[in-house]
Amino acid sequence: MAATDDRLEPVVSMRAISKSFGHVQALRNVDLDLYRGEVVALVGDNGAGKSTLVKVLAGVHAPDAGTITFRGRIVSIPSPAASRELGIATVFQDLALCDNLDVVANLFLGHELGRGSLDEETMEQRSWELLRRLSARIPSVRMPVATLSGGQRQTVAIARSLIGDPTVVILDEPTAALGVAQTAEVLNLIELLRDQGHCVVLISHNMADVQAVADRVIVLRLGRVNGRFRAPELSYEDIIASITGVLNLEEGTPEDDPRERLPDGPARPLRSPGGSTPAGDAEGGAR
Amino acid sequence: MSRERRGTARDLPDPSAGYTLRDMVSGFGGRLRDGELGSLPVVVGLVVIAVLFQALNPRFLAPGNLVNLTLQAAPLGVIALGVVVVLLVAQIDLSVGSVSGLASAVVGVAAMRLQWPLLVGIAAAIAAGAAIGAFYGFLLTRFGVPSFLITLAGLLGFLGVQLVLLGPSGSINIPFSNPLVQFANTWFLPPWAAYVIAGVAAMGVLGAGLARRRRRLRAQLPAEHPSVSIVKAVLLLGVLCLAVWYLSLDRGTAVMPVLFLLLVVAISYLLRRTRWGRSVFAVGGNPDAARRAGLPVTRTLVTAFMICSAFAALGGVLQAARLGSATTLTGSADTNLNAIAAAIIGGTSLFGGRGGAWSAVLGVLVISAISSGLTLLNLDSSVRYMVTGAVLLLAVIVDSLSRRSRASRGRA
Amino acid sequence: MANAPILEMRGITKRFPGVVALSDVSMTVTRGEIHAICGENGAGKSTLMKVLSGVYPYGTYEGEIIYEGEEVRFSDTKQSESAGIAIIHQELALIPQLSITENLFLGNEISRFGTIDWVASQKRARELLDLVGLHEDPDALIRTLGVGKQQLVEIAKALHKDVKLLILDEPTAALNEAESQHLLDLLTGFKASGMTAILISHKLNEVQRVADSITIIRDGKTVETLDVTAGGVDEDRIIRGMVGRSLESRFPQRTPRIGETFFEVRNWTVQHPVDPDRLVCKDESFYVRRGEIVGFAGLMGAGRTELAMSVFGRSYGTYLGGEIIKDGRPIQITNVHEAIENGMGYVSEDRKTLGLNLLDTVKRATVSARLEKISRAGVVDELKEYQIAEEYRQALRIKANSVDEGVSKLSGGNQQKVVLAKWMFTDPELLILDEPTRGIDVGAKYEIYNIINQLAAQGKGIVLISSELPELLGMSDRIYTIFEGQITNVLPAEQADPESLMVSMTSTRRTRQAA
Amino acid sequence: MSKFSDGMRTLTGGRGLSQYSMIIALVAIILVFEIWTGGYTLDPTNVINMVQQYSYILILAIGMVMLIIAGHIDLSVGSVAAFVGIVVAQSMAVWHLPAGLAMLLGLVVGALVGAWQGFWVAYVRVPAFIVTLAGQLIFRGANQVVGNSTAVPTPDSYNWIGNGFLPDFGPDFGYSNPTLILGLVVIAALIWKEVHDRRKRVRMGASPQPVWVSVVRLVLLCGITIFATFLFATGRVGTSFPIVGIIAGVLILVYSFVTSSTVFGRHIYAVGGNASAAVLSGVKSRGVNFLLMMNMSILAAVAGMVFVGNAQASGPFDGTGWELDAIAAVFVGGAAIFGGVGTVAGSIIGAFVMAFLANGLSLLGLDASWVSIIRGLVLLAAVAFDVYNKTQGRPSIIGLLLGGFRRKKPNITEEAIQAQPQGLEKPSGDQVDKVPLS
Repeated sequence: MAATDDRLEPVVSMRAISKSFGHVQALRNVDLDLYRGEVVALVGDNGAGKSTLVKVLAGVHAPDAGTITFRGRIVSIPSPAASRELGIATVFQDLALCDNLDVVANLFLGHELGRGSLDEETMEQRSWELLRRLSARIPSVRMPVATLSGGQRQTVAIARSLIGDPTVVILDEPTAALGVAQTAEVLNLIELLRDQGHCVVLISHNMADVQAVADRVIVLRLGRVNGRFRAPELSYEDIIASITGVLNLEEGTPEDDPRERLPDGPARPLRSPGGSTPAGDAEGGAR
Repeated sequence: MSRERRGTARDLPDPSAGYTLRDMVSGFGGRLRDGELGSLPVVVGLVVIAVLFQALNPRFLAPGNLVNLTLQAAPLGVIALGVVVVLLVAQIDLSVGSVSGLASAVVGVAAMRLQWPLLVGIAAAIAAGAAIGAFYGFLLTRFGVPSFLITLAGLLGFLGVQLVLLGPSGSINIPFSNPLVQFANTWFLPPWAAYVIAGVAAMGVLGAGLARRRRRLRAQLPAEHPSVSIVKAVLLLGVLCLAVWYLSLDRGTAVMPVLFLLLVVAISYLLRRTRWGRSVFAVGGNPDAARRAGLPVTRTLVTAFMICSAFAALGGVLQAARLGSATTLTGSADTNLNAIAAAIIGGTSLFGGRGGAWSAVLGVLVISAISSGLTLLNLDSSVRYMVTGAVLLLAVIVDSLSRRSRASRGRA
Repeated sequence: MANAPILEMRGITKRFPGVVALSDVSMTVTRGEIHAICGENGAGKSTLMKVLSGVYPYGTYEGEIIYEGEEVRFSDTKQSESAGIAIIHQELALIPQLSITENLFLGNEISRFGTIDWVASQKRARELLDLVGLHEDPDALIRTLGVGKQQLVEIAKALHKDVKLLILDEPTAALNEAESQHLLDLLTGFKASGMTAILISHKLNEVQRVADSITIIRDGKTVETLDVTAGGVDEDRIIRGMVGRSLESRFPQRTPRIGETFFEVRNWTVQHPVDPDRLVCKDESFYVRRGEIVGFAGLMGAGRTELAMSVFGRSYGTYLGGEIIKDGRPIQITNVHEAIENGMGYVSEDRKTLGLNLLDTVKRATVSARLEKISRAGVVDELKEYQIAEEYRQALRIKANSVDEGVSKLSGGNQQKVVLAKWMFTDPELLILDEPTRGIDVGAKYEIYNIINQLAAQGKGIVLISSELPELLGMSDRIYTIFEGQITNVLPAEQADPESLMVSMTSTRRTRQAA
Repeated sequence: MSKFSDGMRTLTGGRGLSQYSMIIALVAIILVFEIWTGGYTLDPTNVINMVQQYSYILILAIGMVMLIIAGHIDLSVGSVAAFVGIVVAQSMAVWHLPAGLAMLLGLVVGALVGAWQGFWVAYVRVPAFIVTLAGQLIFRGANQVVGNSTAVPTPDSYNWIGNGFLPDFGPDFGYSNPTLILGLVVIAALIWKEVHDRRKRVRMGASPQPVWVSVVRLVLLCGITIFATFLFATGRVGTSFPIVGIIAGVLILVYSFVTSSTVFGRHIYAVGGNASAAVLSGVKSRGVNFLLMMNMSILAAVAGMVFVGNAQASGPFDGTGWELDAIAAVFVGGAAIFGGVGTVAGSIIGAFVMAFLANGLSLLGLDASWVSIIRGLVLLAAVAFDVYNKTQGRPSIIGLLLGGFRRKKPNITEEAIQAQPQGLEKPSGDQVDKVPLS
């Protein structure tokens, strides 16, 4: 924790997280660090605990034990609202969009701008900016979401999560419902988010997607971390072996040492161009 | 009036092409091809109705009949406006008739028996309505009883209260000298005032359009060409002036329909331009998403029911004023169905989240035109019932089918 | 360990209306030992402890409890507490808004002249916390502590009451490993100072580590008491006692007798019900032979259920193309009714929303998919209904008081058996089982496996969709893998292993091609 | 009434409270009005009147409960009844159809109306309440069109179905002989059924209920029957058991049997209890919905015809508010607002509650306004009682008012799997299971 660069400091670090539902222990002693500007993929068999882990971060479940540190501060995340306030945005599989409303209304749902009467223009302008930033191909922000394709809807849901300019964006199976072209769209979007300095947590079943975008892969098995892989040395076979439990890489894998990440770190801009992310500025200022 | 609706921000056509008159027309055509018919069928239906009845009885489109029609439509329109709000949150209120009847009785009792000041009586009636709505909202949100059942019980219960208030005679006459009755029957705008109002409305549309254009340009968004606003305003002015002129051939423009239109504008503003309105649409469209987005779902539902019942009460007051009496028949029989039918015919979906305040205007015009036409043809209430019922069923079937086709095209 | 027993329970029988929860349970706990009680869920462990601690007062059970050499008859927990028996339940009985000190002495306040002596309380609290190794400010509020620490407070609370026999019900269920370790160390420490403890736990490794003896309860009866100190007791040994058989055979043995192909699906293509851009099944083909169990492996959302439901009378999505061939000739199945008539059955993964009408009774649910079989001219023969339901209840060992019991009152495993009974009653030739053992007890799982095997032995074709690879590997003869709506591979079970399946479950590449 | 026992032996288990409470409510209402009206409520003349006047509630409640079990509702029954009534009356007045043929025509018209509404509900999937709301208006209008908004009298040859009695015969004992015989038949049937049921249970190998239960039940039921028999047998000279009562009784028997013992009956409960599970079990839910809507309108036709017969004329305002009587009767009778639960027997008791209520209130001379308020409150109370019963933890009323009670659809999550109903064994996690795996 002695690092001075915020790239080397985890934004979120989860330590010894355990969670059980009745007699089922969904998570056992899970450690996880998340850094800015990276894509972390969580993979694992059905019931390995991926969703539970993410829900702990999203404030849906409270962990039974363990600590969550957010930017060096121990925090508790009792509710989804608290999670959002910290700067953790979650896009669940069902997207939770209101189909009858247009894109702008959906993006700002619950966070409308304007005092008294809504400031449609500013919202629309921000929507365009946001969508442009995500290179989204949406013909009009004034179309009801119902008329959009699956990929576009996914984009809107992801864009919505970015409204509060979160540090961590969690995507639960974002490509599960999409065709090939749309999947590519969403994967591009994920890389874009990373390049703009967000930390993206990706839950996916699709190893091709994971290999395409992930910087790190965390394998969960029966509620434990069963393997950690870094981008250059991602081996498909190893990941599979780790998912099925043949390989147990957890013991002996050094906890992600930021210094090891550094060599390939500068290759990517860790802040959005112009350093305009307020969160990043706040953190920089604090140091 | 229906033209203005197209200009609201929600329905703007593709901005990438810039907003010109041509885009507006072509965008409209595109929506038609997509099956998003909007209010077109209703407008066409209205024209068909007008032509049909005019052919059967030339008095139908006579100024005198149209003045009557505006007077007749206003109270029902106010009730339908409330129903629109409740439908938007994907609920229903089957008791608007009873509540309007109750309110008319309250006003009658307060003004005539208790000799309260008139405004206090009206306020009491509307407050009673709002309280009833709050009660419905409470039962719905706290206990999860389906709204159609609660309001079905309310339909019966408040009918009873109405009868109790009216007492054994079953009616309270409000003398013609009473300002309330005069308001509903003899208050007409002087022609100059009517033209001024038409002018103000057109200027309002123009001003709003230009202001929006200015704001959009400032926000570096594509904006309509000023010509669009100007054409819209001119068209509106033309239509309104024509209407005022035509009505002035008889008694002129009555105050009550103007009041109704003002309420529609107000509700339309609340629905389109405020957080509350946004949450109404969100709750009606996807309550789960609304809840997760942190919107006050319970509060939205309760306020929607309160508005509905309060408007039903106001509608009842106007009805009593128009008839000059509060009787057991006020708000009975078909008021309920007419109001619900008007809202759905006007294009508000029974399944929530789609529609708007202006649908109450369109719907109530259709319903009132039919009933007025049938009356002119000396067909009695029975046929009117059947036609209204059939029109309601038709509207709901169209609504159901379009929902299913939207669903099958992934636009649920 | 030649000490006299501190506790002896003899012939304890506890009945609930219609159920015997404990029948003739006996156990002996030696002074100064850690005595573990093991058993599956519902075996009666907690009931036994409730009898002991007076939650079920004397007179509501049969048998006798001998504690410290004399028979005791507790009529409430207060009495058992004053006798030195403390029970720490899974649900902690702490008040989150109060401080540690306040909780420790709740109901046993240290008072002088009628007022609470806070100084003495604080002092005693510190002693107690030291004893359990909890280094927290005694004024800290309970809700600020983690579950593990709350557990320790609970134990400290028991220690304050001068406890001789400490009963811990699943103390480590909610703890992480470090906390569990600490707790177990604490227990061993207490043992050294002469306290006796009864430990109820599912975690067999812990039990094995700290317990001196283990009593195993199964179906409300004591099976055996193992002496751990004598050696030779390992987890397998305990499990064998708990489930009544060895675990090598988690999947019952069966010799497949596979007949000819009788059911085949070709080029099956289905569109998502609301999103026309999406295909949930893309040109898929598979076949099933008589007497064969065919596994379908895929991660959640891969399209397993969608495939199964769309084949089963087009009950999911929009059918675009493909044909079903049964016994060599193509058949048209457009609704569920026709599917059932053509000898298909589908046990849904979602038994509560798709499998059962929870308002039904066992008997009504059992016959609900093929009422025609027991009715004449549209009239249901209730006598037959009863007999058939009773038959299935006994054959599948459905634990219900009678077939008139509501299915909503049954446990998950028994509900699943009712669903199975319902589909067995339709006498299908092809039975599709979608996650048949999800959320079900081990014992019940084994029974369901047995049923599946019996069905296969009768020559029925079984399609088994499961998320658990060991289950698929243990049960199936052949396994298809599905990824994103496509069948990516098919392997005979003996050639399949978790890795090869996982590869095909997460990508379209095929590791090995097999027939 | 022999299906009384069916009402007690609840179909669903666990809902016994509401099943018994409505019987208690019925008895309480009868007693209260008996006292208030100074003993007139149970006077033979009044009881006969009541049966003739309010039998429509019984008939409508039968169809309504089936619809509500399946998760629908019909708000048009009053208008449909009135429409059929006027068609029947006019057919006799204008075309001079014989009474029998007119009745047949009425049934056919009812079926057609039902098919019309059923089509929209079952095949276009428009919500039933809105289809029938439109129907309420349409058929009210149709009634007035056919009858020119006036009352049309009906001939005596027809009226006997509304106000006729079993013909008297045999020696005069001061009682009405056919009523006595009917009473005896009912008692014999009750005894036979009880014996038969016991025997059936024995054959099923199930433990029969203790003998005293059977005896007590028989004594109670026979007591009621004897009491009723004497009421009907001691009315004014020339009266005996009304024809209407026979019609209602036959319908009750038939539909109790249909709902409890036929494939179609099972399908109704399946569709209402869990529509998707029903479809996956091979139930053709659309067909069931269609038939139910049609059946409701046919029963409404019967109710309308009976009512016209009693009133001796069909008027333009017949049947207003009937739907509320029927719906209230069904909910008082223990049906659930979300479908899947309810019995014909229960609804009949609910219908008696509504009938005695209406009759009692009118005997007391309470005016229509209060009757309306009270009926609304009864409906609300019945619905509220059902919702209250449904809350899982059964919190107190106060807790319900203050606490955060939310209805949730069952969604299968990890927690939900864990929180399955507590039966003989708790559903396990796979704790044990996973030990050998890892």
